[in-house]
Amino acid sequence: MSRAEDGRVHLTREHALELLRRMMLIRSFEEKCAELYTQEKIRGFLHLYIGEEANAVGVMQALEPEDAIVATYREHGHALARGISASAVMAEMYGKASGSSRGRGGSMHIYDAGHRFYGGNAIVGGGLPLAVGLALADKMQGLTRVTCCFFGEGAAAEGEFHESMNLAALWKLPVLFVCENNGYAMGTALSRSESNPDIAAHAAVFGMPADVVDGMNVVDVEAAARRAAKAVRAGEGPRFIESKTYRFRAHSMFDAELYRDKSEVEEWKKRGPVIRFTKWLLDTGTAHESDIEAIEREVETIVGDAVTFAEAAPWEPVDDLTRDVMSPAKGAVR
Amino acid sequence: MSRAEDGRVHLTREHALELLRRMMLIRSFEEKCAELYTQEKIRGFLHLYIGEEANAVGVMQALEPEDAIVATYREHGHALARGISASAVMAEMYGKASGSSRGRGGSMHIYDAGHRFYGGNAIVGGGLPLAVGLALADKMQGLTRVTCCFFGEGAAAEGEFHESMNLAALWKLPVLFVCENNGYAMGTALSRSESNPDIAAHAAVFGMPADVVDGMNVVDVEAAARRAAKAVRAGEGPRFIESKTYRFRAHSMFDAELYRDKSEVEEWKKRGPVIRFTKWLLDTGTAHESDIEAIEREVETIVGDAVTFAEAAPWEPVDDLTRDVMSPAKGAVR
Amino acid sequence: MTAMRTITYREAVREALREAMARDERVFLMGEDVGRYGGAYACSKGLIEEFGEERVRDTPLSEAGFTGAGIGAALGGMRPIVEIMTVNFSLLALDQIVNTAATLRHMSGGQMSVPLVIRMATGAGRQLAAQHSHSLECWFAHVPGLRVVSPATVADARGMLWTALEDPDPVVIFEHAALYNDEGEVSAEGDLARDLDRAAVRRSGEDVSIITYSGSLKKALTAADTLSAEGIDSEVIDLRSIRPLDNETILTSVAKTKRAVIVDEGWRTGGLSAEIAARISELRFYDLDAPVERVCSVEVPIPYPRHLETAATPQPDGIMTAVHRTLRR
Amino acid sequence: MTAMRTITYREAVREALREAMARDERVFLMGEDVGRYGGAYACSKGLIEEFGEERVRDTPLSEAGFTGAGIGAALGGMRPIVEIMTVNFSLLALDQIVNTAATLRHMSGGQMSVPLVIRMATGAGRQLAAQHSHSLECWFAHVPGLRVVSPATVADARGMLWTALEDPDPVVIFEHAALYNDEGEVSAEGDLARDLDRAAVRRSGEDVSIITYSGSLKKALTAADTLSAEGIDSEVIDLRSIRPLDNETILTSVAKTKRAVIVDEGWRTGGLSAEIAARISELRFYDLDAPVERVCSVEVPIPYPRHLETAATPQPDGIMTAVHRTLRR
Ligand SMILES: Cc1ncc(C[n+]2csc(CCOP(=O)(O)OP(=O)(O)O)c2C)c(N)n1
Ligand SMILES: Cc1ncc(C[n+]2csc(CCOP(=O)(O)OP(=O)(O)O)c2C)c(N)n1
Ligand SMILES: [Mg+2]
Ligand SMILES: [Mg+2]
Repeated sequence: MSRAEDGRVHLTREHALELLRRMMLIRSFEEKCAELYTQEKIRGFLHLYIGEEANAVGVMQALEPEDAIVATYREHGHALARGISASAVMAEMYGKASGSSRGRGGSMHIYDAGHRFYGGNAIVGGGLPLAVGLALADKMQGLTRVTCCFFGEGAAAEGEFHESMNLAALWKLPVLFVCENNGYAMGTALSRSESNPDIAAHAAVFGMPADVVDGMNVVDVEAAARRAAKAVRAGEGPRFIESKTYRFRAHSMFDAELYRDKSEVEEWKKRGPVIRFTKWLLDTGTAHESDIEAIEREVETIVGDAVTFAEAAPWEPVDDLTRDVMSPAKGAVR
Repeated sequence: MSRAEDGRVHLTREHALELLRRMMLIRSFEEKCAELYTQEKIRGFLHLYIGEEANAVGVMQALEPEDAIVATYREHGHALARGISASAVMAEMYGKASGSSRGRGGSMHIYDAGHRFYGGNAIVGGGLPLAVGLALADKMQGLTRVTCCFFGEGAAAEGEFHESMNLAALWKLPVLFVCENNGYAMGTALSRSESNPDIAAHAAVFGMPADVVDGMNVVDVEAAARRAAKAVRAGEGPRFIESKTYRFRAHSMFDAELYRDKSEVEEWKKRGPVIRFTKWLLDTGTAHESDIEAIEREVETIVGDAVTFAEAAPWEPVDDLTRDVMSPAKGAVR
Repeated sequence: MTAMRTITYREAVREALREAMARDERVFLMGEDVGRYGGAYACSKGLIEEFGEERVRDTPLSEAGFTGAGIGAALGGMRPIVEIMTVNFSLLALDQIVNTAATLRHMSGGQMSVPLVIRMATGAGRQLAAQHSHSLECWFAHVPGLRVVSPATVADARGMLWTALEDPDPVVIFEHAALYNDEGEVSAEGDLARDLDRAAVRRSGEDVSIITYSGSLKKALTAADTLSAEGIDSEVIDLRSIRPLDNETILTSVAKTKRAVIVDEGWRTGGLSAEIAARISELRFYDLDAPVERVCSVEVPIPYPRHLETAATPQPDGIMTAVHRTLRR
Repeated sequence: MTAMRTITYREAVREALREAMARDERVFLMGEDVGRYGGAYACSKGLIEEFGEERVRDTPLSEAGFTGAGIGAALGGMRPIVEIMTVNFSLLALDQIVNTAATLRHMSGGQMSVPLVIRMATGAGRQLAAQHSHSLECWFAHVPGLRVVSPATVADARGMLWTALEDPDPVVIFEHAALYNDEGEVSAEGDLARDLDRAAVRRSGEDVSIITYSGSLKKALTAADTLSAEGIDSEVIDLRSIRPLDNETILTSVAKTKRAVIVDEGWRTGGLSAEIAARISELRFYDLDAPVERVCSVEVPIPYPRHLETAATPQPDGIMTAVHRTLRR
């Protein structure tokens, strides 16, 4: 990743292929997960990000290693886009001790302190106050870092959302809020859960600049994120991006999808972030079929290796069950 | 009270004097309460409404007996304006068995089922979802009733506020929200607690028509409430009124008022709802000094009688302590 | 003789909901995804088609808001059933439940009645990890003004809602998420009222009283079967109601067996098991032949992997060990 | 010999806050009205003038929001002290406390540490009625991942914050609202670290162990004094830490006295008293000469009038009666 400071996208061939590579990695990784779920290798809730890859990938371009990320239970994409290894994430999906959370969390609770990746949160809206606090800590410590918080449009109905908007705006905290508006919260369409479905307006009312972007277009997302992150980094206070996107798969593996038409899904698929960006790359001559194929092979290898790693990884011994409930080093934190 | 249906104020001499009488009753009642507090007849928290009387009195004009009211811990004014007897309220302040809540609640928890007065709520923002539910019940039962919910501007920061706005607007429920914006939540000035201190905007963003009114002017308040209640009653969904007002006294009897200047209080007192309306009545010749004096005597008698009643009222026997925790008539509710 | 039929726990809940709405037009169901989606655990599948979206009311993600709206609607003459997907999410609504629903009758000197039913899923066993697997029934059982029940059987799941809806006070119903697929018998018609307040003796025995509820009942019965092969005769009590607790059934059993093992999926410290153990120890002090045993969840946020989740929660093995301890075997 | 001086519980809390902020610039105080107003119970009066509004941070009325922000700030390297005015309002923040603060370390496989201190007032005695008077310490004591303390004395109020801030895990401090005006001695300088995990024997005795904490300690000591005049020699234990509980001190005492009375302002059913009674009954089964007694709040939302509030909460009389019962007098 290039330094994000100037707030603009430099769409070199190299950068474009990198964007595609990351999206394809997420796609391939998650398709594998779906398969592994039917094989009962992965259990619990599995929420796929398929269709929404442009968001995590685009936004992460605007973030630096020192920035922090807070995500949701639908966070495989964010973890991978952030650069957490596919093997660590896959091992976590298996619940193995080599997983990014030692297997404790599974699909919904991926953490990585090294990447400042603060979850993984299975309480809708629960990550928002956390992001506010991380940003508050940065501000109080005089650190020029951004905290980026992802959440769905469903979360915007929760009280914690509004409280967080207010705190961030009131205290001018360096938070970049990214609402991934995929139109549904489980089976509830946005128009059936918000009297005013314009989510950006619910941030703007707190005096926070709020942008709406096409979340199926990775370059648009990156551009919006760079602009917003630049402002946040400059100390201008929080920024909000509402990204219009869509999930191609069911909410979780338990969802019978009674609430939407297949045709609607098909329509959106035509605008899929991978398919569309690939087409653009080819149409403009930025990339050739062989580039795409090379990336395909590359990500397949990564995903294959991740599965091999996860399969071979050890289980946490049962004796360690109560490990990490409390710190063993009481009184010893830095 | 005249039928409120036409949504306009008819300021006859009779009506004007009635407005003044009600405001003066609240004022006199609460001044007595402050005195009784120093005598330790009233204990716990006592939140006085002095300075804000125009709000309860003005809004209640727009409500019918079948309408419901939800208020806060600063609700003596609402209770009296609703027509609950001063004696029942005073006995409640004493904690006597003849109090409006059998003495169980005290100052913060006045209830009266007969007047559809649903408290009295000492959780800031806690009454808002309740009001939404009362209105939902009316709508589902096809009843043309209004639920009027009072709360302070401090409550607007709570998640429950935003959730309630959304539910009421989404389901087009017959609620009249009245935010009594007195500028402070305990010692916190609005500008220090809301990034956007325009409270009406926080309702309007949900698509709810929101009015701002001079809460020191009882006629303005009545007019706004009549307009809003008419729309609500007509099935147009919820309405919101932000009433700019001021409390002349400390937040509660424990408050040292470190957070505001005496001069600010004095400025507002000049615009006091009683003083100003009285002056207007005299200036326009609508009333004479003798009318005012008659009202003064009248309310003094009511308050005096209330104190006598409360003093004489019995204490709840200790044996009744666990009464009314659960219904004695399990399974027997209508 | 009443004809019997076999249905799942999920179907029992659904039938109970359907019956309640058909019987009383004041009854409606409200919660996240109860309508179009059919319920997070599919309990209300098909009901929106039958009763319409007014009465099978999808809500926004606003646990405090819609639970509070349920309280208000109950005050306003309706009989709402509020569904909270999982007990972990109910933490967002506790203010409304504890500060308002549970206190209103008393604070108002008896004027206000809140005939609200709140249903929620609870418990572990589905590998949903630390934010979806807890058992906080004991918190609700601590609160005066609430009634709390937890059907462990298909028949109780079918019957308890009826009684809950008759109650003029707020009733919280916990449905253990691991039970929804269980099958069991219910009568083909009628006779569905269940006494919410009484525990049920699911197995009579002489040697030890195993006291449990909800998702742990099956485990207790499994343990009892194995123990029986060893010649240990366990009495298994299903509490059904966890507030109030049915002292009489518990104490009568312990007076007979002189030994008690409590099985509770809640964490041990300060859980419901503590209350039951304390009561037995206080009120059967002179009868007990051994200390009351508690088999509870290990004090850890429930972890995701199957083997750790299993190790963290009560299992038949642990129950048997505890029974052996009370019998000094 | 260390010089001693007398201050109030409120002043002790304030001194502890001041010292913490002076010592460590990562420490800050955040909550409703902690700044300009000086704190609902005046604990932070003067601190905003001394440390500025960044570090004595008034928040909007957003319990979930600012508690969650405290968690985030702790993750981000600060040492926040979040004040929630009253335990009843903490219900609005329980999602953040239980689902996030308490689980993060475990869910993240040990990567995340939440060195957050949450202070809140608790308890009855000030006629604040059913939405301001409860004692829900037991709820917090039930949750793995939290540490919970409740200073009953001025010296502990002065010292415990220091230890809490040293802790890498979330610590909840309960301050009983009826204690703020109490006076007590603290050392003039130094020696303030308090072991959060150990109970304190406040009075040694041979005949009965009275186990209590927080606002009930004084009442227990009063009862013990009166009992002593009757020739009954009570040992009074102040738990100080309610999660974890100090089994050793409790059990050692009961092994000696063979009788225990627990005094807990929480409601009886499922309260902290149940856990302590259960532990003693389990672990001192063969030592106990009488059933463990519990003196708790009556199961009613706390009513406003003085006489009913007094009747609803533990009082010395009731403690004495319970002691008499354990001694069969
Ligand atoms: C507080 C809370 N309530 C309910 C749920 C159950 N739930 C999980 S995901 C979800 C939908 C969230 O929708 P949205 O925020 O739009 O995110 P998306 O799943 O579409 O990415 C719901 C209701 C939860 N996890 N947490
Ligand atoms: C949930 C909750 N948090 C905090 C409090 C303490 N408190 C009582 S009144 C109050 C201020 C409320 O201000 P506002 O809503 O503006 O109403 P006002 O008192 O000005 O009428 C606070 C913080 C409370 N009662 N409930
Ligand atoms: Mg969504
Ligand atoms: Mg105010």
